[in-house]
Amino acid sequence: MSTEQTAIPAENFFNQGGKGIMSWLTTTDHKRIGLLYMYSIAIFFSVAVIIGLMMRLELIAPGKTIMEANTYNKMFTLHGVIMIFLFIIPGIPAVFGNFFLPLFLGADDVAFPRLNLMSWYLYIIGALIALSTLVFGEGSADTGWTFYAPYSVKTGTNVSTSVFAAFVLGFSSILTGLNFLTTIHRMRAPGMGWFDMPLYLWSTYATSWIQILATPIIGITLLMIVAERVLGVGLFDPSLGGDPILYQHLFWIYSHPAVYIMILPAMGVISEIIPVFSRRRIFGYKAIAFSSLAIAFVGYLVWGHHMFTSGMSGPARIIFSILTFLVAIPSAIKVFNWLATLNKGSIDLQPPLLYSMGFIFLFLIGGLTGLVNGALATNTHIHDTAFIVGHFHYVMFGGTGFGFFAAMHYWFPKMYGRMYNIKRAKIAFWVTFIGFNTLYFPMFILGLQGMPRRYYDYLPEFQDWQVVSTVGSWILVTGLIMMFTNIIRGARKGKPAGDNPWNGYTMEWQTTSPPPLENFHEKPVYKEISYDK
Amino acid sequence: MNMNQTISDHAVHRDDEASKIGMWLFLFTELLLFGGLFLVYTIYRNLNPDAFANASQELSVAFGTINTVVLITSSLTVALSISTIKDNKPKMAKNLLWLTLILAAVFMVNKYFEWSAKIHHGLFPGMEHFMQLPPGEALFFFLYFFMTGLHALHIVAGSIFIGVVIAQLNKGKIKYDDYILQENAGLYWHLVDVIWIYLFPLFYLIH
Amino acid sequence: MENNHSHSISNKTYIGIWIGLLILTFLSVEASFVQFRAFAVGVALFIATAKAFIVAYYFMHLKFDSKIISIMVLVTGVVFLTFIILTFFDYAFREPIV
Amino acid sequence: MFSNASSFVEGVDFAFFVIIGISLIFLIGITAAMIYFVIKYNKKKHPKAVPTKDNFQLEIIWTVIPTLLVLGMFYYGWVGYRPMRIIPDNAIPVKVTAKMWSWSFEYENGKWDSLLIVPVDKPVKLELFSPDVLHSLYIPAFRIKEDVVPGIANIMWFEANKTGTYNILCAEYCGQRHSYMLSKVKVLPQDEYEKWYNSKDTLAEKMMPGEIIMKKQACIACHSTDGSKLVGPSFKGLYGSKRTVLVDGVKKEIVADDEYIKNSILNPNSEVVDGFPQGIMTNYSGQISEDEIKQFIQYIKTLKND
Repeated sequence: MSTEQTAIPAENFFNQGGKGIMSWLTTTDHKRIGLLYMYSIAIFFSVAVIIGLMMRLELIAPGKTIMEANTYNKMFTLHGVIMIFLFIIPGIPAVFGNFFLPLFLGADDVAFPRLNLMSWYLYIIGALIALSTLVFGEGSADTGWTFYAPYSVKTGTNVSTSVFAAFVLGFSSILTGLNFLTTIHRMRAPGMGWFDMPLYLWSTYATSWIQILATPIIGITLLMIVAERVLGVGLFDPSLGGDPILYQHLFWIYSHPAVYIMILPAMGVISEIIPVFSRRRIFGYKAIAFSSLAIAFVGYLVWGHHMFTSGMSGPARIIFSILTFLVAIPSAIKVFNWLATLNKGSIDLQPPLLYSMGFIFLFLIGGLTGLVNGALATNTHIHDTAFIVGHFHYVMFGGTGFGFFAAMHYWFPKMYGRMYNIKRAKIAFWVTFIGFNTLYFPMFILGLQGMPRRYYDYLPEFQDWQVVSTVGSWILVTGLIMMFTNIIRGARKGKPAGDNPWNGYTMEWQTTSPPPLENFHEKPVYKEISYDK
Repeated sequence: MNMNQTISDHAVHRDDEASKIGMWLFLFTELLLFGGLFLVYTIYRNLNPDAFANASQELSVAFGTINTVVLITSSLTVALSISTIKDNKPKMAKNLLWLTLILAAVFMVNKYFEWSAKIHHGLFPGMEHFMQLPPGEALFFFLYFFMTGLHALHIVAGSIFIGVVIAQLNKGKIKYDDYILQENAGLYWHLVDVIWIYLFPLFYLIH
Repeated sequence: MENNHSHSISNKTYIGIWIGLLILTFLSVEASFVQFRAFAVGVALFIATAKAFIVAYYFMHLKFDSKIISIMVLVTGVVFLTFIILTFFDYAFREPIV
Repeated sequence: MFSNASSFVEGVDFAFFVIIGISLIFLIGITAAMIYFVIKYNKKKHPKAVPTKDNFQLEIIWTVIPTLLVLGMFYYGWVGYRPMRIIPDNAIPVKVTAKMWSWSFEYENGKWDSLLIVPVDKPVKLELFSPDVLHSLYIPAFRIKEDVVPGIANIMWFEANKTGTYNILCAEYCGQRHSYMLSKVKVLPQDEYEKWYNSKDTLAEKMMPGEIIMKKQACIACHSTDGSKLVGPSFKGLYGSKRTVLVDGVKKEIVADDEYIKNSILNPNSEVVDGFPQGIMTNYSGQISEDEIKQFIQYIKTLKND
């Protein structure tokens, strides 16, 4: 395979299938839909980052700094809703899943291309509904992204609209999952068995099952909240004999597995990147594949650990605590196998690998602090404190976010046929990495000291670490800006990258960069991967 | 390979098995959508057993039974229509689907009378009588309206789906060797039936 | 292309299944008038599940479709049951409110 | 840095150290190995990778060892937690009312305070009650937290073993002034506690009955008495003033008389003053008697504009 290429091949999906905005908005090409997702996600991500930055600035000193409590409460709700429903959940699957799933399989598209476009439209409609609360009605919801009853039923803000947005976004997520599952079942290249699939597909497969089986529960729960608000009486209302804790059960039955919707694809990405940059086959392929399925399944069984202090019964607390600890094991297995793959490889520390190692480190911190949350005694203390916020951001941003960045740097040359500036990518990584830790690590300490989460104001004794954290947010944003400008510049002016700049093994590297509309010039047949390149 | 060829490839691309898997996956999400409600029902019934038993006396078993029979029969006509299209009898298949739609209409009319009787008694959430009900019974009626209402919406959706199939049969686009759309409409209709099979005893029969 | 019409149930069988479903329905209604007390829920759900199984197995062609779909149905069922069982670990053991 | 003052602290902190200790070993070990591999097997020094050979035994080992470790963590977590669920029979019962956005504590002899005052080395049982939304009673120094759920009688207990004053915070988000829903727990020596407990309510002597009602019912969490605007309108100068209210979305001019104030307490969302949020105030019907409302209005009348 030639890596020295001086021009972008003319036959690529940017040129084929029409030009102009309409050709993009009506496309059924999975690659274009993947990019549509990427551009829209980038916009929403930036909005949520700015909101986060403002929240951090508010917390630099006790008392009012730049906004009122009301505004702050709306901001952390919106930050959560956007980041979770508009960035992390669709993030890796909708962008890289869409773009690469058929390429991995040697297929020309996903199983239902039109449905795929419809998912994107649902995503956009949901996003617009969510953002419309900023402009219309009584202001955006101030409930936190968890929408806990009965506050979410009582507050005067525009909860119904936000909740309905989440419902629509849930549908988008379900349809994407449905599409991917069918594609994986039916469209593998001739000769590709289940255990020949790249590990990314295993993680997508597991993720899609969670999307299918868990998302409807949140859908119906949110509909119940809307019904409560519309009819003025409710299912979770104690005066009718209802139970507010049942809402939490329903919410977390979805939202805990949703955490695995967010992290599993990132794990899949890492499982692709590490072998390529160590020049050897992944260690323990089956162990990693099965651990994805195990995470998906055990992930259904642990939601109660969000409710250890809610008034849930004693036996339930104990059972959920044990189950929670079990879910740590498949994640550990993955980490060990990645490590064993690096061992005795021939390692080339390119940006994708750097981000992957950043992922492993940050995910480890996130995962290991998760053990603190899982144990009953310690959970009682740190539940609903800044510790949880720290843990969650280490897993979701340090994990999924860095996984997303790793994927972006790894597949960028395939998507655009060009290369970004490698040196700048590395510098951006270090700035982001340092900023990240400065921002989120203090939250662990704050939480242990007893600083509750979702506090607009705090006691003066917490200020020192709050200041450190706020400074971290500025460093982090600097790093992100460096990263994205480098990527954008690469997409527009980067040097042609060639078909296979990293010497990747999987099928997507066997076609030209960017790929042609039909993905492969000849219908590919799966051959056993050789690692002797 | 040029572009035209690709596009025609796309057009020819047909995989009935994939459509069917896709449909089933969609049915799973529908099942779990109702699953959430069944979970709520189960928990609240468990917390308020007597109130639920009392409240369910208010519902008419006769109405429920008639509707169950109607829906099961409509499932039969859908299933029969699929086997007739396989035998290349599109006209017969179409008539059976029309029969299904008529049965769906009967179900809805029945439902209408049942609901209006309940609303007449002020049992709809938020109405005066509803607010005076003992706590558990209010929950029962909230769930009754919510779940049967959602189910009725699914009947409407399923009817539209069947309507589309009838139109495609008219155009000759569904044939003895290409009837996956009809099969999927059938799957959806049966699912609506299965959900009712559970709703019926839970609301009408368990006192 | 898949060959989907190798298996056809005869119309007679379908009608037999339909009659079976009707019988189960009436059985369920009858049972509700007998005072089973604690078993009432169990009996009703048992009959309903039998009916649902018949509908899925014959009307929805699980009997003839590829095994993978049946496996998927099973997985979905197991996941849903897990939700219910685990939630009950809370409600069944709540200390009585004083 | 981390204050500690209850009998639970030891068990909780021990579980914490066990978990964090094991975690640190893994974190440092894995990170070090990762960096070591990247340096040692860098492609410059190690141009040819050794082909991967799966090792089933290794997979089993690194499945079993973490399993044992996490089960150990669960065990210590449970051991540290168990005493929190076993409430001694002789615990002093205190009824806690959490309302948007204040705490109140009521003792067996009817004594009432917005601070939690407890004796040292004696078990105290908190019966949690909320009339509106979820709150969570959190005392970091005691390592305890339990949600206050409307409609559900949650209970928690503790035994403070050091005198002093410690923070009480609301840990479950409850709306606009969530971060101001703070209080203190005062741990007193036994004799001082008894003296306080048996003393006459000094507050009651100084205050009008209506003022006590106002404090008890947590009105002051949202309504000031000095004219400043919190979540709701201030009580100062309220009585007899003209106000614009929204009735079913229609603006209406009314005078704040006895009838209006009573209606605002029992039916808070029917006449909301223009410019204030709808649906925030708790409905007090059933929580306050006719007489109390009268006393309360008496008190409001005294809050005149200067």
